[in-house]
Amino acid sequence: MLILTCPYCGVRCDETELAPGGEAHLKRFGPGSSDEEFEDYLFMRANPNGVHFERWRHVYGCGKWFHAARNTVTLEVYGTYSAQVHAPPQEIRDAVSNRVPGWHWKDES
Amino acid sequence: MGHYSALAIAREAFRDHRGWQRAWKSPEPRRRYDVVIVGAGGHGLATAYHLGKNHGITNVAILERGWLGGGNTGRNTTIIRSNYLQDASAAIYEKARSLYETLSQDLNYNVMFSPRGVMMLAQTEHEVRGYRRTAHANALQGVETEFIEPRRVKELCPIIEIRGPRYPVLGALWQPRGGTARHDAVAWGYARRCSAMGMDIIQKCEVTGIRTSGGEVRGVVTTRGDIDCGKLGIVVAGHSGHLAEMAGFRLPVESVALQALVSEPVKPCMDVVVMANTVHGYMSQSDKGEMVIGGGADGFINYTQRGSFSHIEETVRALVETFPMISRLKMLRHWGGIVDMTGDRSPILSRTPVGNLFINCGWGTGGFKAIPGSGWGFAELMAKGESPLCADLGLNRFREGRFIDESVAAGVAH
Amino acid sequence: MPESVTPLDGATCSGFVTIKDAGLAGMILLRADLGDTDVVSALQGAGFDLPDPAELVGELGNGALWMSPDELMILCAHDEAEAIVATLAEALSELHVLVANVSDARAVFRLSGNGSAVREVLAKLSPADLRQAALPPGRVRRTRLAQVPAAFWFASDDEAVLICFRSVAGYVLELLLKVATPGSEVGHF
Amino acid sequence: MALEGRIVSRRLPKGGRLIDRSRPLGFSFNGKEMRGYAGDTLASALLAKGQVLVGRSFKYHRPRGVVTSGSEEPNALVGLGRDGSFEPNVRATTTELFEGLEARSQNHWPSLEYDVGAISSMLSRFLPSGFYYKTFLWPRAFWKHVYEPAIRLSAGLGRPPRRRDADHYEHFNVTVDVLVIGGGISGISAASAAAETGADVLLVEQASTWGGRAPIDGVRIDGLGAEEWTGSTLKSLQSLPNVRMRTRTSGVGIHDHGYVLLHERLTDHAPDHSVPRHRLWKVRAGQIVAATGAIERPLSFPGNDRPGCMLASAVRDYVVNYGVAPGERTVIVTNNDDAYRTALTLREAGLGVPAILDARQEATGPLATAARDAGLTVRPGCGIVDIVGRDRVERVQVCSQDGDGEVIDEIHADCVAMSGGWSPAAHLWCHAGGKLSWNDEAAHFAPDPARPPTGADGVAMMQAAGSATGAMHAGAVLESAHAAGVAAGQALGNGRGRKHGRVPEGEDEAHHPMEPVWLVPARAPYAKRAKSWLDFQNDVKVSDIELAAREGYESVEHVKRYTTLGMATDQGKLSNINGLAILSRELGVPIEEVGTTTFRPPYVPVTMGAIAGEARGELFQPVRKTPIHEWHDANGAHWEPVGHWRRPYAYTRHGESVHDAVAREVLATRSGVGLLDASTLGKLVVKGPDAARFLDMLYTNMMSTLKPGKCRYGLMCSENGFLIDDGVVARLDDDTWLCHTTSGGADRIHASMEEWLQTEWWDWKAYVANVTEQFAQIGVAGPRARDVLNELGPSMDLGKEALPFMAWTDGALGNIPVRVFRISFSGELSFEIAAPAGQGRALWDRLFEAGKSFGITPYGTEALHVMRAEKGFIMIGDETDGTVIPQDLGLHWAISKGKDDFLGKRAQEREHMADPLRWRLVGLETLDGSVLPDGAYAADEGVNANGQRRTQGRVTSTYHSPTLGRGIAMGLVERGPDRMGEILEFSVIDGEPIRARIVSPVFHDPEGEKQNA
Repeated sequence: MLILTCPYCGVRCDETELAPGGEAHLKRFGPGSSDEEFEDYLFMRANPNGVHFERWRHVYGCGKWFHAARNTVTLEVYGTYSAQVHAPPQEIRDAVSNRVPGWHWKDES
Repeated sequence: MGHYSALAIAREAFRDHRGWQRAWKSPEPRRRYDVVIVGAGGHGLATAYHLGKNHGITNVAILERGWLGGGNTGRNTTIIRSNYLQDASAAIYEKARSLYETLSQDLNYNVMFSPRGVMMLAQTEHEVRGYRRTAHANALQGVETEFIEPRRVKELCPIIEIRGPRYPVLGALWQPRGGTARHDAVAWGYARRCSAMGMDIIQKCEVTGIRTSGGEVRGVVTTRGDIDCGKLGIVVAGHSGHLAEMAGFRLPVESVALQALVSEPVKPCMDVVVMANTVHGYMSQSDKGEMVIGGGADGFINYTQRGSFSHIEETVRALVETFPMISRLKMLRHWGGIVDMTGDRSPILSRTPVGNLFINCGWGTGGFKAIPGSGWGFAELMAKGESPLCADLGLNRFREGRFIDESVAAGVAH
Repeated sequence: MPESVTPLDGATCSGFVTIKDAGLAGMILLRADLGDTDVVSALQGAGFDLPDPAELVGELGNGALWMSPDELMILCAHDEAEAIVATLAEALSELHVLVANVSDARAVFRLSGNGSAVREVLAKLSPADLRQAALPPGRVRRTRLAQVPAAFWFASDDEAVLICFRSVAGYVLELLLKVATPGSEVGHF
Repeated sequence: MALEGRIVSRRLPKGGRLIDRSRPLGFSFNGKEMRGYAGDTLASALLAKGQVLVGRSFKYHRPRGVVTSGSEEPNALVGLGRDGSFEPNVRATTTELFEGLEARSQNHWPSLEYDVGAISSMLSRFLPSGFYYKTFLWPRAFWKHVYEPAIRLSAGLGRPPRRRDADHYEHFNVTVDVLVIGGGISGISAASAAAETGADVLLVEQASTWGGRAPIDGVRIDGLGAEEWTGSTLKSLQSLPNVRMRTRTSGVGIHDHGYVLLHERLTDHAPDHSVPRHRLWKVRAGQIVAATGAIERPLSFPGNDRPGCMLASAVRDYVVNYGVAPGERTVIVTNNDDAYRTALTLREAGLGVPAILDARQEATGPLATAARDAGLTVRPGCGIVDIVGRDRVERVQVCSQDGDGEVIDEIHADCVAMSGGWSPAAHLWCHAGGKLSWNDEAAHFAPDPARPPTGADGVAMMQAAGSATGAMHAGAVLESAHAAGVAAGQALGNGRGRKHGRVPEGEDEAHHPMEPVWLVPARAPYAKRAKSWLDFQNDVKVSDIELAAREGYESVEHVKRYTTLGMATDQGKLSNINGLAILSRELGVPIEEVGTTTFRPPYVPVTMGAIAGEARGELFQPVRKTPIHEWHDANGAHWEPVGHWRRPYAYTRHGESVHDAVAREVLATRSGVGLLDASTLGKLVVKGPDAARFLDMLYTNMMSTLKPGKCRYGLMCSENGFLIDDGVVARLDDDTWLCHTTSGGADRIHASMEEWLQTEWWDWKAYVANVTEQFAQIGVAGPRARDVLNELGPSMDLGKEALPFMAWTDGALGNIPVRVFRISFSGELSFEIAAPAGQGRALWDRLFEAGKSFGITPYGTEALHVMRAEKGFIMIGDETDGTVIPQDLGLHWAISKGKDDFLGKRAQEREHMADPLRWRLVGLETLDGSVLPDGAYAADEGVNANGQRRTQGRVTSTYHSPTLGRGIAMGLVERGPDRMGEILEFSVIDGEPIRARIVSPVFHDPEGEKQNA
């Protein structure tokens, strides 16, 4: 039973106050995209044993979507942050790196 | 391998059961096999069994990271049914169900298939229409089901509260030849036969890499050394994405926790399997007397084999309402498994972008019931390159928009 | 014009706390950029202060409730709501905002009795942290009450105000009554 | 000893720290009236009456007696109470006695003493573990009809309850800093230490009393007796504002992120249906301290399952706590010093201890010395090779431990107190991922502090304290408990740098090291190993584990599942370690490599009712009611659940069938005027400079071109292309739209709008408000609809010109402020009127009143559906099922060609979506006028590769049309619209196929003259 802190209202939410929303930072592909791009966008999902960036909605609260960096094996939560970003902000990346040596965001090499 | 029978037991009884042989051998891996299957769960073992039995391929290794049958095969609620709506699903589940009927004899291992009947309650008008539709579809698919009236529901399962109050039972989709089986025995029975056919079941052997060249699979890297193979089948449920990544392709799969629970055992009071999808829960009684209960899956990725208690609560709440007598029974144990959910919640039995590498995954919440059919079809696919049972279950369907959506008829598919 | 009725229709009942229909309450939903000073001054012009996140200024009938980073609930008298909506809409007409009278969309309860007893009743239904320090008077918690969304705050040490949607007013009333059964006091808070 | 009837009383003349001899209580066992005392458990009261035989085992139906004094009891399970209060499988050892308690023993027929099922015990050599996998294979049908029913009947334990539960339950959510589970001296000490750091502390104890084992074991703390110390420490804890304490509350499950379930039993000790029976606590703890103690292990010797064989600690408990002597003459058999305490206790109570059989070659610790000093016979290097006696211990056969079981002595005894050492109760530690490590010296698995369960922050969320860590001496126990309490408080940032109180000093006797003896005697032959029980309830013996290992079931999970070891109701609390040890021996690998099976919640079984909590009956799920609900209820509504809403399906008049009511409502509406409560329709306001652009993305058609004052029917697809919702959109002003959704769709569509705005187009200026519940909405439909409205709102111009079809206007009807939409789902002249919910009922009443002279008829959802089907309007959920795209439904006209993008557009371009062979919407008309069955399929020629009959279409909606007096249907048919006039055969289960012609789906008023009137 997870606890995630809503970055908007600061409430430490019980899992039952939240709705999960799958992988974060997906890029939408619409008309004009290739079949492969569209398939990727709609169906292919990161499914890691480890650090995962995902979407949650504070549905029984302020109603806002937010992002969480969470470990799918230990369930450790590295941080929650705004949903209005295309990639995890630096402080979240740092928080993950601090706890998971060697980890880096997929766009960084 | 000795033959199992009442006579054999009697014989052994008089020599202190010293004569029983190992059910399966525990060999060291060889350098090369014609076929390597990753995952010694029900689906992997059944695949190997049918490779041998149907296609004469016995130079096979089945690699298992932990202990055989230790994943979802040994963690599910053992329901067997084939009353699916879509043709592709009905075909493979009905194949499986029919194979279950003779599996004990085929394997010479009693898997205790109990065709006690499965009913799916209709508790809204919408469900009534959905299940009537399924019954029509099933009739044309050769799956024996019928839509039954509330009175019949009560006769078949007297402990159901059919009058509601909240969701009166309006009828049910009844599959008289559905039922349950002993889940561990399915894995053990297959393992024993595979071993007897000369296949190597290698436990505590984790695959850490997949070797390819020229777009074709060459072998696997394992914690017990490199193993070459002609063909590779990945049958690892929740860990499929991880293995696919090793081979360089992605899957439309997310791994989530699905939970189940049992009550303390009581004397027989329920002779059928009941699924109540409007309220999200299902229940049957095991031969030991435990009420075996399952419900919904978590909505987030989770590899802990523990789920959120809120799902247990939701399920128990639904079943206390449906079967008021269980209120004073006690939950003995609850547990979770990691299930692999695809984009359309139907399985993938498919070739992959890598030559001679095949994947069988995405069974989600419904894998146990499919084991023999899945093994049959996947073995055929691996042996021949195609199989009617798998034809519509390929990976390409997501790109083409050719989904197999079973949520059409029921809120949850189990 | 016929009288407006509340979904609870004036109900009052008692367990180990008293559960009362709080009566007609004016509620105005305002969606806007709450950091915009023009929004704040328009609000002040209409007689309302901006609450801090997850807080309430004023009270039922005259106040403002923080709902989310871009949403407030203005609390006023039921029969003044339309006028205030018009005032606000006028004052904010140049800005991107949404103002709507939602005075009939919800049910409002007052739970009173011993303060810790009120907290207990809520704790039987909501996963929120109900410790005094986590939810002092003036702090608002939007949360889950059994199976429906709700919001509540303590108006004083011994009284909480609880809001839920209109359609589930009867469900919430029955729930509250059930968990306030005399003899089921927990004695925790 | 006094005689009571024929039963010898085992109640000692004095003693019993928990019982109140001044308060006798009557109870019954198997119908026999008995008496005990307040403070007794059912087990102690039964033992006091000499009731040694209390049940039968699961597999062999062997006689079973009380083994333990706690929740780990595998044998003494009874059926308690009757009717709505009956509960099976209740542990007698934790059941507090109350006046009138009724208990019955289980799993026997015809009686506890004479059980037919016990024949399986005689056949046990034919029934080794896993025997059922190897037989019952032929004939095939016999499994279902003969073997399985027989097995099921002999299995199971208690009877299932028959009646609805007479009690109710509740939940309680709390957040605490530190939760301490276990109210023995460790828990109390840990709670004190944590409280001193300033943390909020909740301390819970499963029993009704505090102090745990220490008062029984003669522990002294800070110079006081354990009982005295407990009393005074509790008193000071009670005075602290940051400490809360609760008895009869078990910690049952540790879940991720500090979520802990506690099971509190409020009335089990004093039944009272007026208050909740149990309370399930859902605790969010910053830190958890597991002060859960340790569990004694039985010793595996032949005959150890005989009633009268008990854990040594339990024997001591019954004497000290309840003043009950489990036996007159008790033989002690042990591999450690602790059991000597039992010998001394028995001796002190004046009971016989003919021998202490110590498997160790040496027994020279202080306790052994004390026993010898007390004149007791200690026999080192000895064990038991058999128990003589049928339903209870009569004689004990002694052997040498290192031998093969030769009988060297026989002792008359009626009780055996056995101890195989202690295992920390580490279950809770493991629930959320904590790991154990093997301690060779103490021969047990204990929580590994280096691998604790971790919380949301990734660091330890749990501390083990006291004997739960493996500490077995009072000094070490208290030290670890104090440290755990401090650590828990400090982990939360409390009391750092503060000086912490003194560690209480505990004293008890030093122990001579225990010896890991797993089998008595060491070289027991097969026949003896086949009589040495590991799991008393499931009848798993040493020989069964050996057989499993030999057959290749080597993993500990395989062994468990093959033999059922540890799968009984005690979940292996007694049998687990002993079984692992046997397996380790058989496989020749160290026990730590064998590992343990996974400990799963709950620690003790939890009542299902408690898990369901308050959500039963009317509170099972929320019922959503419209403002007009009560009127419907009072006027014959036959309800239909739609999501959580209740909507009238039809209003039946007396004597009228639902079907007839629907027909009446349809005809009345078509010929006069009908009234519909449409309040459940979703109503979403979308406003802002980018609202138009946003709605153009959401709907397949163009909403930006809609004129203020007008309405347009719109379709919404998922990004995957499938039709998910439909409804009428009204443009309120330049930058504001009101979107209607389906009844079930409001929350879903609202959420979806917010999702797109917040997570994809967050720079778009559009706000959404869900105003569904603000408004009641009432449909007035039929040729006389305008007349009814004119009665109420003479000031409103609702004429055809002023308010044409698909327009809306504001005004007042009957003095109620309303918004009137001219939209129609019935195909009739129709108005939908929205009013503030608080006046919704008043509006309904006024419309009904005004319509009386026009014969106004309220109609329900079914009449609505019939009428829309007559018009060929699709219904989300009927014509759609998540696999249907708008193109399938001939809704091309509602899909904008001019837009670059909308949700679902790209998906609809995929190969399969553009397939000309897709099934498409048509009307279906049976040749004989009958009604097609719901969901019927039109078969096609031949079968597919899997032998399934090919199909070419299916029925999506089918009704008897009262308007046309015949069956009408809609369906999806392969190339349907190109096949007008063709006849299809729809197959019918167990009947002749029905023939139907493909026709236009619009059966009624195809020109739309009525709705445009």
